[in-house]
Amino acid sequence: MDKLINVSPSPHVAGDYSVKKIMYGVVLALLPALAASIYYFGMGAIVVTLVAIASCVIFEYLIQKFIIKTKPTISDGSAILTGLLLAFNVPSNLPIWIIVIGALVSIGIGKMSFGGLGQNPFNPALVGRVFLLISFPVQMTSWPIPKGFNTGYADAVTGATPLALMKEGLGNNETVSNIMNSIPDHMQLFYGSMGGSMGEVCALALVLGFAYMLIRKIITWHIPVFLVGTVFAFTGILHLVNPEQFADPLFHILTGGVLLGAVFMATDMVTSPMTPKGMAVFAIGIGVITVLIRTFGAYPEGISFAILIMNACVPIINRYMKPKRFGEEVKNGK
Amino acid sequence: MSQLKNFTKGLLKENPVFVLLLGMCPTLGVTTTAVNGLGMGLATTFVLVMSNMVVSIVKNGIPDKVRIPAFIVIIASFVTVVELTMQAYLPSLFDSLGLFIPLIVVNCVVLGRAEAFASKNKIGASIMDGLGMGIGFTLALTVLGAVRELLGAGEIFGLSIFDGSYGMLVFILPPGAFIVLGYLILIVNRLNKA
Amino acid sequence: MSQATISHQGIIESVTPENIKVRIMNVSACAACHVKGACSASDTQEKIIDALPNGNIYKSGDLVTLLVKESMGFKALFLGYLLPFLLVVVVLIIGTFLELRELIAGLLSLSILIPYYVFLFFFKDQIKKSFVFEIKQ
Amino acid sequence: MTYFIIIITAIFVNNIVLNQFLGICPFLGVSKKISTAAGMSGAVMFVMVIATIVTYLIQTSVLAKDAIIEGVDLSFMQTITFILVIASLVQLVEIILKKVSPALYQALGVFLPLITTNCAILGVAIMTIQKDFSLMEGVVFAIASSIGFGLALVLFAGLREHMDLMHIPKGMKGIPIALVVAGILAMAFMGFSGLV
Amino acid sequence: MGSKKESTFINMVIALFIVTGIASTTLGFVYEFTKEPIALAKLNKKLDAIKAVVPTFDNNPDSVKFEIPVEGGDPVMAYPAKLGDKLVGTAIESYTMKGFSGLIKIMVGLKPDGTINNISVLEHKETPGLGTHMKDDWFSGQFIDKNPASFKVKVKKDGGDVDAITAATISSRAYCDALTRAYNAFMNQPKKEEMLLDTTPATDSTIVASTEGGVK
Amino acid sequence: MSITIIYTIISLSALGVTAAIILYFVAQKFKVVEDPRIDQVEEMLPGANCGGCGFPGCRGFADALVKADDISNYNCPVSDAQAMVDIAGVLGHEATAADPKIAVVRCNGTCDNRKSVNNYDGAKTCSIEAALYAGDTGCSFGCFGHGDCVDACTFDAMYMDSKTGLPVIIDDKCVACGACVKACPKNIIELRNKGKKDRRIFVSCVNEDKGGPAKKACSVACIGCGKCVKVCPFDAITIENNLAYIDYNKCKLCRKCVVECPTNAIHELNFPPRKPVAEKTEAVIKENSTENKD
Amino acid sequence: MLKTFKKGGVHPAENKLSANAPIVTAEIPKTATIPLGQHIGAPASPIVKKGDQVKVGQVIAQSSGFVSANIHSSVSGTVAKIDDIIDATGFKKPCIIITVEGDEWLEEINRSSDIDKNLNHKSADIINKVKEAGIVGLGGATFPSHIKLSVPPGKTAEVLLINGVECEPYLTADHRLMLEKGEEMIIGTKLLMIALGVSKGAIGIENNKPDAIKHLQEIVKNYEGIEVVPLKVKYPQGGEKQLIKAVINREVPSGTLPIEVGAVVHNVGTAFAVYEAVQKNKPLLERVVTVTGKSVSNPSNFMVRIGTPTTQLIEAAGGLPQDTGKVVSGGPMMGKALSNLGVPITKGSSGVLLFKKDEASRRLIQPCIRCAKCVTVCPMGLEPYLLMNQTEMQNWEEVENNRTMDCIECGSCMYTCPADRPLLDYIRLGKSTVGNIIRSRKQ
Ligand SMILES: Cc1cc2nc3c(=O)[nH]c(=O)nc-3n(C[C@H](O)[C@H](O)[C@H](O)COP(=O)(O)O)c2cc1C
Ligand SMILES: Cc1cc2nc3c(=O)[nH]c(=O)nc-3n(C[C@H](O)[C@H](O)[C@H](O)COP(=O)(O)O)c2cc1C
Ligand SMILES: Cc1cc2nc3c(=O)[nH]c(=O)nc-3n(C[C@H](O)[C@H](O)[C@H](O)COP(=O)(O)O)c2cc1C
Ligand SMILES: Cc1cc2nc3c(=O)[nH]c(=O)nc-3n(C[C@H](O)[C@H](O)[C@H](O)CO)c2cc1C
Ligand code: SF4
Ligand code: SF4
Ligand code: SF4
Ligand code: SF4
Ligand code: FES
Repeated sequence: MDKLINVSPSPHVAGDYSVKKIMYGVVLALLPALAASIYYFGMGAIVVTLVAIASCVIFEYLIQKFIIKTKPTISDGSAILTGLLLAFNVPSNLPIWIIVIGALVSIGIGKMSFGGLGQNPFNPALVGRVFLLISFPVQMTSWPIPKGFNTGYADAVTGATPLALMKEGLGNNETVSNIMNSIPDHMQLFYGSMGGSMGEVCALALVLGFAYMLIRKIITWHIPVFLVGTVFAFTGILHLVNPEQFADPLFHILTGGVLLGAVFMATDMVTSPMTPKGMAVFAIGIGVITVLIRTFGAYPEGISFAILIMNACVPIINRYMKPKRFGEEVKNGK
Repeated sequence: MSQLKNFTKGLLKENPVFVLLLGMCPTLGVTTTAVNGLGMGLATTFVLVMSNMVVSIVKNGIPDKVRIPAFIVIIASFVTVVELTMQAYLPSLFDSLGLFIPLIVVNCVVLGRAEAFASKNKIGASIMDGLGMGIGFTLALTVLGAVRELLGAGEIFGLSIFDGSYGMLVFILPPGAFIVLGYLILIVNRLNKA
Repeated sequence: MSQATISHQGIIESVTPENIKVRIMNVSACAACHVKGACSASDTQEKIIDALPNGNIYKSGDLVTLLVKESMGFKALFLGYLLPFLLVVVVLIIGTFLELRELIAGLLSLSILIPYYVFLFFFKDQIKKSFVFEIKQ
Repeated sequence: MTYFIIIITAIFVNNIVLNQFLGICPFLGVSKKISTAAGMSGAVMFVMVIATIVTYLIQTSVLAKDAIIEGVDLSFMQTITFILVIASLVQLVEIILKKVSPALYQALGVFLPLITTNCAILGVAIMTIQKDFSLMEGVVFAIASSIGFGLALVLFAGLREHMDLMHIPKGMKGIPIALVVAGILAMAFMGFSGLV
Repeated sequence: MGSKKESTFINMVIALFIVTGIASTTLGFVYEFTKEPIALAKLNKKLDAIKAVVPTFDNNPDSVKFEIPVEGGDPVMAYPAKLGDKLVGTAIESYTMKGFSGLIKIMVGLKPDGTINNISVLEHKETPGLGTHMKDDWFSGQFIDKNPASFKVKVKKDGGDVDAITAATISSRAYCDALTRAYNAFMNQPKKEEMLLDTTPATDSTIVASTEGGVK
Repeated sequence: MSITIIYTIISLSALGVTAAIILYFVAQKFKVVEDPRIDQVEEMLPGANCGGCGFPGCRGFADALVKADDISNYNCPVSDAQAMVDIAGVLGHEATAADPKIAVVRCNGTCDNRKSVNNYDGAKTCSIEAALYAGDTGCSFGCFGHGDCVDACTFDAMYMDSKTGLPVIIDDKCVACGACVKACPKNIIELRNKGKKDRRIFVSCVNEDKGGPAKKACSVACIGCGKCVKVCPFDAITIENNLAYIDYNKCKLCRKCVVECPTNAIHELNFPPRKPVAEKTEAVIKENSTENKD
Repeated sequence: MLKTFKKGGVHPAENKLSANAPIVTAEIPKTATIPLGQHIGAPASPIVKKGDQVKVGQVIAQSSGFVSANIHSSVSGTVAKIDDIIDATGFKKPCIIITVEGDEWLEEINRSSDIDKNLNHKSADIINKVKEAGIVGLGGATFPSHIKLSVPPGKTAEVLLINGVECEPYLTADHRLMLEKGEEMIIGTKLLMIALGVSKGAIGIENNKPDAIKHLQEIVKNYEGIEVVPLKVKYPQGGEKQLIKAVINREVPSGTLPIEVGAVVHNVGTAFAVYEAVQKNKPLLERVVTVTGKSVSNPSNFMVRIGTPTTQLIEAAGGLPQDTGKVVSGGPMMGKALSNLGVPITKGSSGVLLFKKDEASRRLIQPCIRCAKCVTVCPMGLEPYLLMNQTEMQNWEEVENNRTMDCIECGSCMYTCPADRPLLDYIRLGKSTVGNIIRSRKQ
């Protein structure tokens, strides 16, 4: 033997999960939605996506290299994912400089300030998104109207999202059924033919991504199912109480970011609870806050805020929702 | 400690906001613009200097047990003086500082200096200390206000630096206060170490 | 199994066969502050805590850690602050319902604290029994 | 319904810590344990309510214009009076507690940091007057504010506990990261705006 | 350090008594001293707002202000402005709760026939960069010299004549709401006729110091 | 005087008196007999509020010191020993001027001196390796080189020398808090007298194996030969478990043992270079300089 | 549905390369190095001196405490020396070194291979025999078996579980033993049942050994009260608490022993050793050891005398491959890596596992991404990521409150972690520190 043998404590074998595989798995799961948004928003979608990913990766590299002086780890794919999800959360005609600011906030404030991958309590992409939403409300709320194979970028025709139409209409004391007339029908919503953030429009693509991640065991079903279920139940109840004041539950699920949030953002493992019980609490919390903001608050959409708020609750949830210990509760059939 | 040192230590090394982390509420609350920060800082400086001065004059006449309430009375009086004066002569600044003027009373910079320094030192030193701390506080608030104003609206002291539509509103809103202060403290810590 | 506990540092003041008196420094919420020295001293109080003697290994002047069960802390909180708080609010609500003048209703609600504290006073031995402090080195 | 609006506003929309910037010192300084933070909020609730009632009564029956004598307006003495009253009140509660139940007093001493007069308590008392609340509204406002305070404190204590196990970059440790977290939290809470 | 006073009961009472005594005396005097400037400042603020929206006048509108009840809401305050004994305009302090963040208060200057002279925003909590544009000249300018009788005070989206602020339709709408409230109040005011006929000579324009702020 | 002023004075004075009365009772009940010496002692402490002493802040520590009967167990890591002596003086305790101490690393098993025999691949901390394995060299006593001690030092007074794989103490920064001593699972670091002019002599080895295996594992191990014991004129050296130990209280820094040691296991620090006697000595001096560069 | 434990578990690649290799008796070594501490508890104290002649089966070191076991010579020859020898972990431990001369056995040992089915023994006699024979648990823990057989007062044993799970990848020692010495093993089980005074016995076997299950099911037809229970293939099915949960659906409360729920668990090897001790008077001096690895040319199962150097076994299995990067004593999940290959086989060695260079290194540690996979797979319901973090921060109180002491060190968490965090390394550190704290508190 020429080289020395290794010694290490057990175990001596490792499974084949790796951070990289998980991250790129999610990227893969996001591809259908990316395809859909390129279909609907054309050039804009491509530009926004590329800028967001590139700036996230570059900022991560620069910060790690020059500011906190650790070994850059951009190859683990999490910065790419953050960039991609940030892009998915903004309109496809957002000026490039705003996207770059968003990426800087996501990575610089949302992630690297806490020490990088795995240390951040808040979802970085959403930190960036909410930051932009609050800072540049005009640009962040003018949505290009989707049309198949769009090629324009900055000059896209803008319109409102179904949720904004709903909010505004209700604000004007119109009835839901009235407003619904000016909104695409549910099937169109399912395919994604509506105004909105780049990645959130096509429900079909998001569901495909969800299925893929489930099969690859990247995520568990708890958060998406509980979240969507809560939104459905809550809006359903409101709808039953007064169908002219509150839109139907399916409308709420298919529009806005509920699906994107439920499948890809609330499930970010770094910022979500560790046990199924905790995940349920977390997801229900998000659902409730989302509906509250949508139906009673000033913003037409609330899922980003809701996820961030529940992110803040995760440590507490983790603390009080422990897994069931072996031998904890002994009801042995003696 | 020399007089000068009493004065300068408050500026950076013992900056009440960035280093000692005192008086955070007004720091965060009023610094939407550099002018507000400056105004609040000066108001606080006035109270700080005056109360330091008075405290160091009367310190021997006051029994230990009632030291704190007596100091509070002294400080609160000066705060009220500031409050009334500002209301009379700078009404618009008074409006934008709002609640935080009366809250100077509980600002631990003030009570802290009275208690920790003025009650043990001579008048001259106490005034210098108060002035140093006050100016340090003012400096911090002004810087914070300026940064927020610049990032949020593209202005400093109301002078336009770049087109306001490029400003990031969040920095004028509450979240921006926390975030900017966080990073400013980081930077000052690094400077102080270097 | 061990339960969540709260620990607090203290110094042994005196040791008698029945109990150990531990002196703790109760600092204010700003305790984490860098320069609490620069803040006034009025908000640091010394409190003498009676702890259970377990063994004779302690002598006065030792630095020890006081342990309190978390649940006990919350119980104390309830008796010390929350219950009187509730009483005050309830009386105030009743007063408002009876359409008393604000001044009367307000004074009434504050004065409920007097019987409450009298009540506490009469039960102080009972309460004492349910608060046990342990110490460890 | 106004009570409802006061409550929602004070807890979520204009959270006393995250939006009004009151009580930042205990927010940043209070212990890293969730339980202590929760306990602290309970205690603050009591003090805040009592302080609000007392200062309200003093304001309306002594300081307000024409309260004691026609034509005399002592409201400029608000600041000085309130701070003195609140400071004494906090002390008074302590003495009474010590007198009537030493054990309780001791347990609280181990469990909680001291409660001091801080911006939050004085601020709420002053705001109650400024907003022209009735006594009942003021009390509801004080309760809601202290719940908002507690909410921020507990969330924050949780995040602190969490971050204590993380490898925060050297310079960011402690206050800077706490402020950044508070900022993000404040950003998230902005989602509640208009929620009334 | 010199010798401190002992903390005896008497000493403490005396010390605090003296401290508070001196403090209160000082305060009392400062208060007396600043009382008038404060009142003046408050008044000026109001007068400035009034001045900004009505044509030149020489009376003290604050001393002749009156409330106009509004259906289903708090009354609005009207400040008649006169030049000589002629009513040149009325400043109406109006409000709306429909802003993006609730309350918006504006001062509307109406000429005696109801034409809008000018508008200024007194108080609001709208989002900076969005709703705040309602203070911009281009926005308020579009109302000047319009008479709501013919100019539909509604945003174009709702079928009116008003250009809304980009991405702040809500604020624009609220603005119109407050304006409409002022106009309606003015037109329906019980004292309207009387006011137009009022010929009592205006008090000279020196400001009466004892005037309290009046409107909250 | 206007009526407002009169009422101002009346009400505020009333308030002041009430506050005084309340406070009087508070004072009665709490009886915080603030020993004036607390202030004095606090003044003498550095005010870093680092908690290194185990008390909440310097004032807490000052308080504890004042109340303690015997302060010899209390130590402020930040201030120098003289401060503690001064404090003892203020408090009327015996002023035992403890000699200033400093940490020393008693292992010289550099990569060259001590060859690896296997390759440790577990978590890179000394305490974990210590719990499982003897280490990746033949010496089961020596330093693992993962730097637990460096992590424990809150004064930035240590760093890992990447060439030797051993921790190095920066003399100027070390305050002898002992954190590193506690952190090292191998008990390699010792707090020793700082010595006159910072000069120190110590056995830089903790290997308790017999001479043969020890020497085989590490070329600079103490082999327990006893030559130093014989040569020491002050009886400062003892051998236990095949390992020499120099009592720093007895050692007079004569440097005789340093030359005598056949394996160069005895280190001298901060001495002026010797007149060149033998090449071996040179090696020692070279080591000194590496040891000292900070 | 196959029986299994419910919570957690992983399924590493099985790699049972030597499953079809019959047990071969290994050569007797030239010198045998017999450590004095081969079991949990106090090392035995030697009763021979340098130069003494010893025979196979002779006691050479005596149990030195309550938790301790006798040690017998596994060879005949002269005691060369009693010295400290570097053990698997690099520390020096006392050993008796015997230079082998011939193969001379003590007379009272019955070396015939006839199966002795006599079950006419008293409980106390069996326990005594087990104690005399120095039998320790051969499942890995090497806990002296006679202690496990003496049910503490106040407790009653209801069922004996025989652990034939062999859930560790690669290892096949128990598997082969069940196939080749099935009947003896069952008789050993019966003897253990008598010793414990229980009427029920169950043998748990993972479903990946269908031949062994079938074989034993045939045999137990003749033995009343013993059942063979096939179990789902899931690591760590063989963990004591998991086995009990799987077979009789009882959870051993935290911090207690299996007897709390009326169960006693022994390994199949132990049962076989008991058979030999009671029926044949043969103390524990040899055991089955699997030598395997992907690069090993002949993965084999050997019957090995205790004290045989590991190198000798590796030679017998085809020699040490060039690219060996790591040698593990035991299985890949729980085994100990050897720091030198000269160490002897002891009572606890169940296998020698050779890893190639490319399998031997751990991957780069990455930050925890809080994926909760470790939480999901932990069979004890712990939160490994948290235990690691808190251990790292030396927050011992929390480490204890989060029940670090419950960890069975199965390694599932670390196996599954996508960030390759050294979870178990830290948890072990936490366990030992907290263990010390708890002990010092009790005093
Ligand atoms: C109104 C008020 C506000 C205070 N705010 C702070 C504060 O923000 N930070 C702080 O450290 N101390 C503050 N203090 C002082 C503390 O309550 C307390 O006196 C101090 O922390 C004790 O420090 P010590 O350890 O030097 O005795 C404040 C005191 C008062 C009366
Ligand atoms: C951060 C933020 C702040 C906003 N502030 C205001 C505001 O102050 N006034 C307003 O009318 N709309 C505001 N909005 C926009 C409304 O929610 C809504 O999108 C808008 O009124 C749509 O109207 P439009 O037809 O003018 O685009 C804000 C939106 C965001 C995201
Ligand atoms: C994670 C884990 C896995 C285990 N796997 C096995 C196994 O596969 N086979 C086995 O016999 N013992 C296994 N054991 C050991 C058993 O828990 C138990 O100690 C043994 O079966 C008791 O029998 P013994 O005393 O005869 O060795 C395992 C232990 C642990 C902690
Ligand atoms: C299922 C899944 C969802 C993720 N969602 C997000 C996300 O919403 N936003 C984000 O910035 N990163 C996301 N990431 C990437 C990564 O976890 C994130 O960058 C970390 O929070 C950085 O520490 C996700 C990763 C996974 C595996
Ligand atoms: S940890 Fe060691 S090196 Fe650092 S200061 Fe303390 S004694 Fe010196
Ligand atoms: S001296 Fe001790 S703690 Fe430091 S690196 Fe060496 S073994 Fe580790
Ligand atoms: S499996 Fe690894 S990455 Fe996932 S939570 Fe556990 S320690 Fe963290
Ligand atoms: S924590 Fe312990 S019991 Fe749980 S999976 Fe990890 S090693 Fe196994
Ligand atoms: S004894 Fe080691 S060198 Fe002298």
